[in-house]
Amino acid sequence: MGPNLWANFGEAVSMILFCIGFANLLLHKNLIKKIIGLNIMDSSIYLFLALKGYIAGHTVPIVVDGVQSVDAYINPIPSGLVLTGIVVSVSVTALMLSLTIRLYRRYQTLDLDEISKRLKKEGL
Amino acid sequence: MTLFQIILLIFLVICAVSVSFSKNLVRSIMEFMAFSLIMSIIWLTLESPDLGITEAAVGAGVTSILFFVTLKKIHAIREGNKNEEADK
Amino acid sequence: MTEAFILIPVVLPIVAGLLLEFIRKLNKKTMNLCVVAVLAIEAVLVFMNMGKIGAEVELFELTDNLPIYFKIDNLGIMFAILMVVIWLLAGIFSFEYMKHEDNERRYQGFYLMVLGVLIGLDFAGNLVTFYMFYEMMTITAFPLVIHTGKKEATMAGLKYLYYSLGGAYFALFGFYFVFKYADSLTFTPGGVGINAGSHETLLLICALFMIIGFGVKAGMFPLHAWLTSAHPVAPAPASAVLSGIIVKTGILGTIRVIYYIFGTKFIRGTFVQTVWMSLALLTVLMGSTMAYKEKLLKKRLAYSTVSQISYIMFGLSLLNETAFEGSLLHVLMHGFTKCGLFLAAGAIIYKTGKTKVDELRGIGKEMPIVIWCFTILSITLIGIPPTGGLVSKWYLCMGALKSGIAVFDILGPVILIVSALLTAGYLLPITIQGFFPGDDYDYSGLEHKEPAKTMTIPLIVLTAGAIGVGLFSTPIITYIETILATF
Amino acid sequence: MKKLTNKLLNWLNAEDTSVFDNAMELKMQEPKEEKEETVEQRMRDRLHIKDEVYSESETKEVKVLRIIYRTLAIILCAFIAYNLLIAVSWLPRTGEFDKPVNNEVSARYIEKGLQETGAVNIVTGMILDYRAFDTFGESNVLNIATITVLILLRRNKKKLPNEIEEKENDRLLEPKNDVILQKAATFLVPAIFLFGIYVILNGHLSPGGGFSGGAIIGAGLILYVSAFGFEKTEKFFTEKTQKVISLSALLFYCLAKSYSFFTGANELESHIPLGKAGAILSSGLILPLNICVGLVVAVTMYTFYCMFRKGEF
Amino acid sequence: MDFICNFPFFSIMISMFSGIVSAVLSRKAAKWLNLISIWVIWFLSAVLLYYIFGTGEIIVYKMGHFPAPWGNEIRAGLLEAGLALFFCSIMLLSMTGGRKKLMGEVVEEKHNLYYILVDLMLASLLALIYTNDLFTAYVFVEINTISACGLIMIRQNGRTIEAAVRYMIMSLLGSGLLLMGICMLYDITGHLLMSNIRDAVSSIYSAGTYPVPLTVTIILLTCGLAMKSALFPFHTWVADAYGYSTVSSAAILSSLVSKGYIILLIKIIYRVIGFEVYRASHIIDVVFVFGLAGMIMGSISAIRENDIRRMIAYSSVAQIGYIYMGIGLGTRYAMIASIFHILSHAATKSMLFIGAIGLTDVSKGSRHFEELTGSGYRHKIAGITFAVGSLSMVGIPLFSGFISKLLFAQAAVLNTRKMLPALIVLAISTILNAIYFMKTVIRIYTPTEEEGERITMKQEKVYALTCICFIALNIFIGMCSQPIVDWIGAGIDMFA
Repeated sequence: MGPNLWANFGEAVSMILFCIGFANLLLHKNLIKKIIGLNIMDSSIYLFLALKGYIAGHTVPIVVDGVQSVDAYINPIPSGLVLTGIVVSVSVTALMLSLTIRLYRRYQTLDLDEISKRLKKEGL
Repeated sequence: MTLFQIILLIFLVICAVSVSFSKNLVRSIMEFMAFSLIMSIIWLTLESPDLGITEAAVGAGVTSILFFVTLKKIHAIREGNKNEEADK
Repeated sequence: MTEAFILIPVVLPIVAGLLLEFIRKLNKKTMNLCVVAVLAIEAVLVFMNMGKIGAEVELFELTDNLPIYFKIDNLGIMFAILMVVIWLLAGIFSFEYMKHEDNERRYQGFYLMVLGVLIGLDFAGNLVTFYMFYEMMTITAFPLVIHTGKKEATMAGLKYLYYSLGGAYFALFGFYFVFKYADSLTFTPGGVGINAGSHETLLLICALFMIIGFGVKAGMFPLHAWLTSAHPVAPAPASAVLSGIIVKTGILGTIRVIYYIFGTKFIRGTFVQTVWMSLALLTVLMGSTMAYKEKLLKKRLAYSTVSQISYIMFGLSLLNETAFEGSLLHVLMHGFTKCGLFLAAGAIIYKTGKTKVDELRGIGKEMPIVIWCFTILSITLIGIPPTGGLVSKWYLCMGALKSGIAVFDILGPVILIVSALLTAGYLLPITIQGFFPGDDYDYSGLEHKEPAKTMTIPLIVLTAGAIGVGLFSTPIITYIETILATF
Repeated sequence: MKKLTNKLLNWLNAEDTSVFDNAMELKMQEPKEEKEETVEQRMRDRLHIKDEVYSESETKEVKVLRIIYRTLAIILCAFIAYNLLIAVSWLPRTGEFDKPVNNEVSARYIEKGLQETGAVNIVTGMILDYRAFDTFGESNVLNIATITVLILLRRNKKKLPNEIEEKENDRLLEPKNDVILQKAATFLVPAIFLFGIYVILNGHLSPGGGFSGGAIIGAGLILYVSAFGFEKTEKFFTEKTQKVISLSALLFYCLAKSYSFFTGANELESHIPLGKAGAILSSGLILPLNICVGLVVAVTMYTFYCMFRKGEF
Repeated sequence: MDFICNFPFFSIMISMFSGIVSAVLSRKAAKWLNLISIWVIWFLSAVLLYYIFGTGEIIVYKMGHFPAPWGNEIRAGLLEAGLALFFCSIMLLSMTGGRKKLMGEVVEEKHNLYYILVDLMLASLLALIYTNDLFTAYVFVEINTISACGLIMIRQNGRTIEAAVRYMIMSLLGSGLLLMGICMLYDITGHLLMSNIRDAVSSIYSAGTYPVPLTVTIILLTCGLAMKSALFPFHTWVADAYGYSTVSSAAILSSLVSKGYIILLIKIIYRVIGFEVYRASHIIDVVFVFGLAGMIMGSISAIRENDIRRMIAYSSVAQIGYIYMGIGLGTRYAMIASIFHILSHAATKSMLFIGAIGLTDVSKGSRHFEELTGSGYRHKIAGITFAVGSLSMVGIPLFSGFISKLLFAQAAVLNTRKMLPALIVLAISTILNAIYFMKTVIRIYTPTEEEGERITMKQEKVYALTCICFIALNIFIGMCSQPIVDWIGAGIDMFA
């Protein structure tokens, strides 16, 4: 373990969240849980990014009364990236949810194993 | 990193874990909403209110609504209430 | 660009075959005429190419320093002539025979295509071109094998395909290494320089792989099983050329690799030679014994092919001049003989429908010409003087004795002789039973079943050729010595 | 404590939402919602599947496969977590200024951003002017997500829809006159709209911007619908509306951005006034682009909701 | 700056524009718009390629008024332009080949949506090829993923929905890892532009600061892209997705989408991490091993299939394994072989899908081998197409597959440490290929007495034309491989 673990507490938490989401996505049989895990994963990455941009003692990157110096504002880039990322994740979530609805209409269940079993049985 | 932020982060972890533990889908989605709200607060404390507003509007707002509609579509909500009654 | 003319014999049959595949309205007679015309022209062209020895042409480059490159040399022209002659005869035979098979058009088309590919195989000037035509031959010969479309035919065809492709990949595997360590892949007599450096063993293993790989086509021991199931199911003319010619391409490949790429010096005295020799001898013995036990006529002939081809393999594996002459002589001899034998078998099946050996009692009374030819060819194959078989086997034994390799110089001739006896054992009884069915045989049921001229004439010509190879073996030997002189 | 460990074990084996014990989302619809024989058919299927899963023949391999999969997955997650934590522990310290992240790039955004883009909110200026290509791609992500949702949930009018889709349509439940909700909505919806419009219009001056504002307006629409029912909205919001709005917004976005990319790359001078910094009508293309994004997002959110609810506008 | 330098930007914008507009068009109009835009992009890329050959210098195009590290930037070298040209042609052929099927399989009022998906897919592929900015790459990877999902489930039966779900889950995991890698890289270098990142990474690498995060980043990027491009352990969705979606989707997915991710990975290796640094990290051996495993396992599961399209899908898993094996060999020559194999496999696999659909049409629409018997006679051109594709896959000379296998073998021989496993697995997997493809071809050409409906070339002119173009393309790649290899080499040199 390196020296900065405690200083990077936030990043560490975001990594743990990332892995929780990953495990949800891998382990749960229920699609809704999978999707929630996906969302958790994404927002943990965004948390990581936002922490990267944060500088203690600096303020929001909105120019107030003409002060334009680097040591007044935090780094604006990660915020922009996160804004883009949130859009992507909400679109993906909507897509996954609609897929879920269709799947349920077709098979009356959300368990992929059972669905593949039924497919094997129907043989189509 | 202030104590406040640390507490919020711990809340975040708790929410995430309880999402994956809770049996009831409605409950887990509630917890996910809480997760998003805490996340937006954290972003506010991280001096990036853009993200805070966006996350509050999207993560806690629209996404959760979509989740609930989906739950209704897959007949989980009614059953879930029944289960809770059964638990009582 | 006159050099490019040497490619005409390669292109012509392929084009003709493709046309034949796609032209629908063409009645049998005209089709047969076209086929025989193409074959004749082909023969003439190939003979003309004899004058052009040393002509070379490079088409295009696959990747850098891998050109598609043709060159005519003595060896190639010799194989080409053998192939084209036998192809012509078997083609003529097939006109009559194929009447009781359906979709002739497909058969004849692929028949022509295979010939073109084979000529390309003979004229190939470097390893990659050779490999290309080798694969193409495997693919194009496939329809001939499964022509009848019966289940066992398809199964045998699959077996043939998998074995051949597998063997080709064995060869390819070695080819990759050779491509790295050899100076060039052009066939140069006596071998291109191989700067193995510290990877001597690796390259020897590659050589063994390539021998085994090409040995698959030649039905050498570990991977011979396809031959005895694929040859019998094909229609008789096809099986004649399959076992008279196409197995020879394996021989050609082995010669090209060992004598023209690696060079005999590289192999001599290594474990590769030993393994090769022992495999060949094993195959000789096994093939003849299996043939001796076999009851089906065509299958018996196929097994005998296995053993006879391994004579050639053994001769090549000895790596000295005499054995080499013997092998090439045996190539010619076996080509004529085995093709003739299969044609005779085909004639018998065509007229009487008998496939088992035991049913052939008294057959000689019914179709004397065929059986006489059969007899002469059998004698040639066995090697009873004064036929060609004796000469080639004699050279092989001399080579073996000269080679002075421990054990094998004695073991080889012994096994050859034993297998010759076995050959007599499995071929002569057919004749004997055919002519002397025994006293209890009633001659009443006999009727004259002599097949049509188009079937007998090729048979007779082949028999004459087989005898001729024996009688005029000296000029052939001198020709082969010109090949040897280039090493 | 023991309960907790049990829960952990359950979670690891993911038995909490197993197929066959009380997992509510796997119950079937009430029989009254569909024909009898289909129910029986499905019951039979379900029993059959149960046998398949838990019959002695299959149990072993299925279970073994599951266990292998789970263990592999857990090992993977643990591995990733471990590596990531180690990596984090080596990363530069949070909240400090001298990090590779704070380099000339962000410096220029902060120092020249106002002059070059005219946006007071540096983030907006960055995402809509400096790195506009990403944002263009992002709005296309929204667009294509809408397309896929339409493909999935849109009921095609040509062939008559099957009974499940019929029952799924929530318009059957209307009208539901929930007085409290409607009273609250009458106060809330205008406020929400106003707030959203404010956020959009001030995107370049204050926190927020097209995306958040659009999301807020979309939420307001959704609230309106759930209060007053669909037939109110169908008066002013139809498929045509969605198509026209999103098409025009995206098209304007595409063309405007292509114009500025082209002029920028070919060193031409783009005749777009930046205006006076801090005013509403300033910062060149950013304001219209914000409006476009807001429209697209609002329409998209509402479209998602409609599609989910009833499969049509 | 020449006007031609605008062409990469034009081609991206044209496809996006047509994607946006198609939403309101009718079916026919959308189809024509799609066709025209692909053609236009094809010509633009061709001109661009010619121009770059002429000048021999890289086109760097800044998107907006601000130079590179501040604004976005796209960058076109030889390799990029050629790949764009190639992808356009494959896309065109797949669309024309599968259009007739599309009519039957997709609801009529959703056709224009399909064309929107295809347009945006092309746009994202082009952007992935051209972009010089990691975050832009991420955004377009997401567009690519979503549109691929749409392509899978545009034909709606249970199978495709389930396949789409599986695909989405797997590729979302992948993009999560990818994004995390990008963020970490951004944190330790402070840049998002590929060139700057590479300078920063090389200085970091030489200075020895942040060794651990760098390695983890490389692992994350590679794993993410490998997951998305269906490398062996992550290939569970492939069979259903390729096997049951409509045929042009299957062709596009198998030949372009996964290849787009691999192209991105190669770009990252060369332009972001730097080839030397990447080779120094041991992830490359892992990639090699997984590639070998994929080569074997894919072929084995393909042999077990008795459904022709699923078989083809599994074989593409094996081919992806080849490509990763080439990347894992870690030499410039092996990289050339991999890129060549990307081309040849893209050509061959789409060809196989198109041929297979023709065959299943004449066998009562069933894709099982029993029904397919003798279909090669009932539908001549499709049979020939499938046979040529199979021969190319098996690695018969004159076809493209042989050349790529040859290049792989040469590359493997040049690498002494990994030579033996690579060659042995290459041989084994080639033989396995031969087994299942030859089995299929023989099944197709086994004559049957039962008479199915016959389809001649005149009935389906467009389809026949497509098949002929495919065959010509394949043989062209197989015979004139030398210039292609030179071009790839030059393009790779332009990368650095």
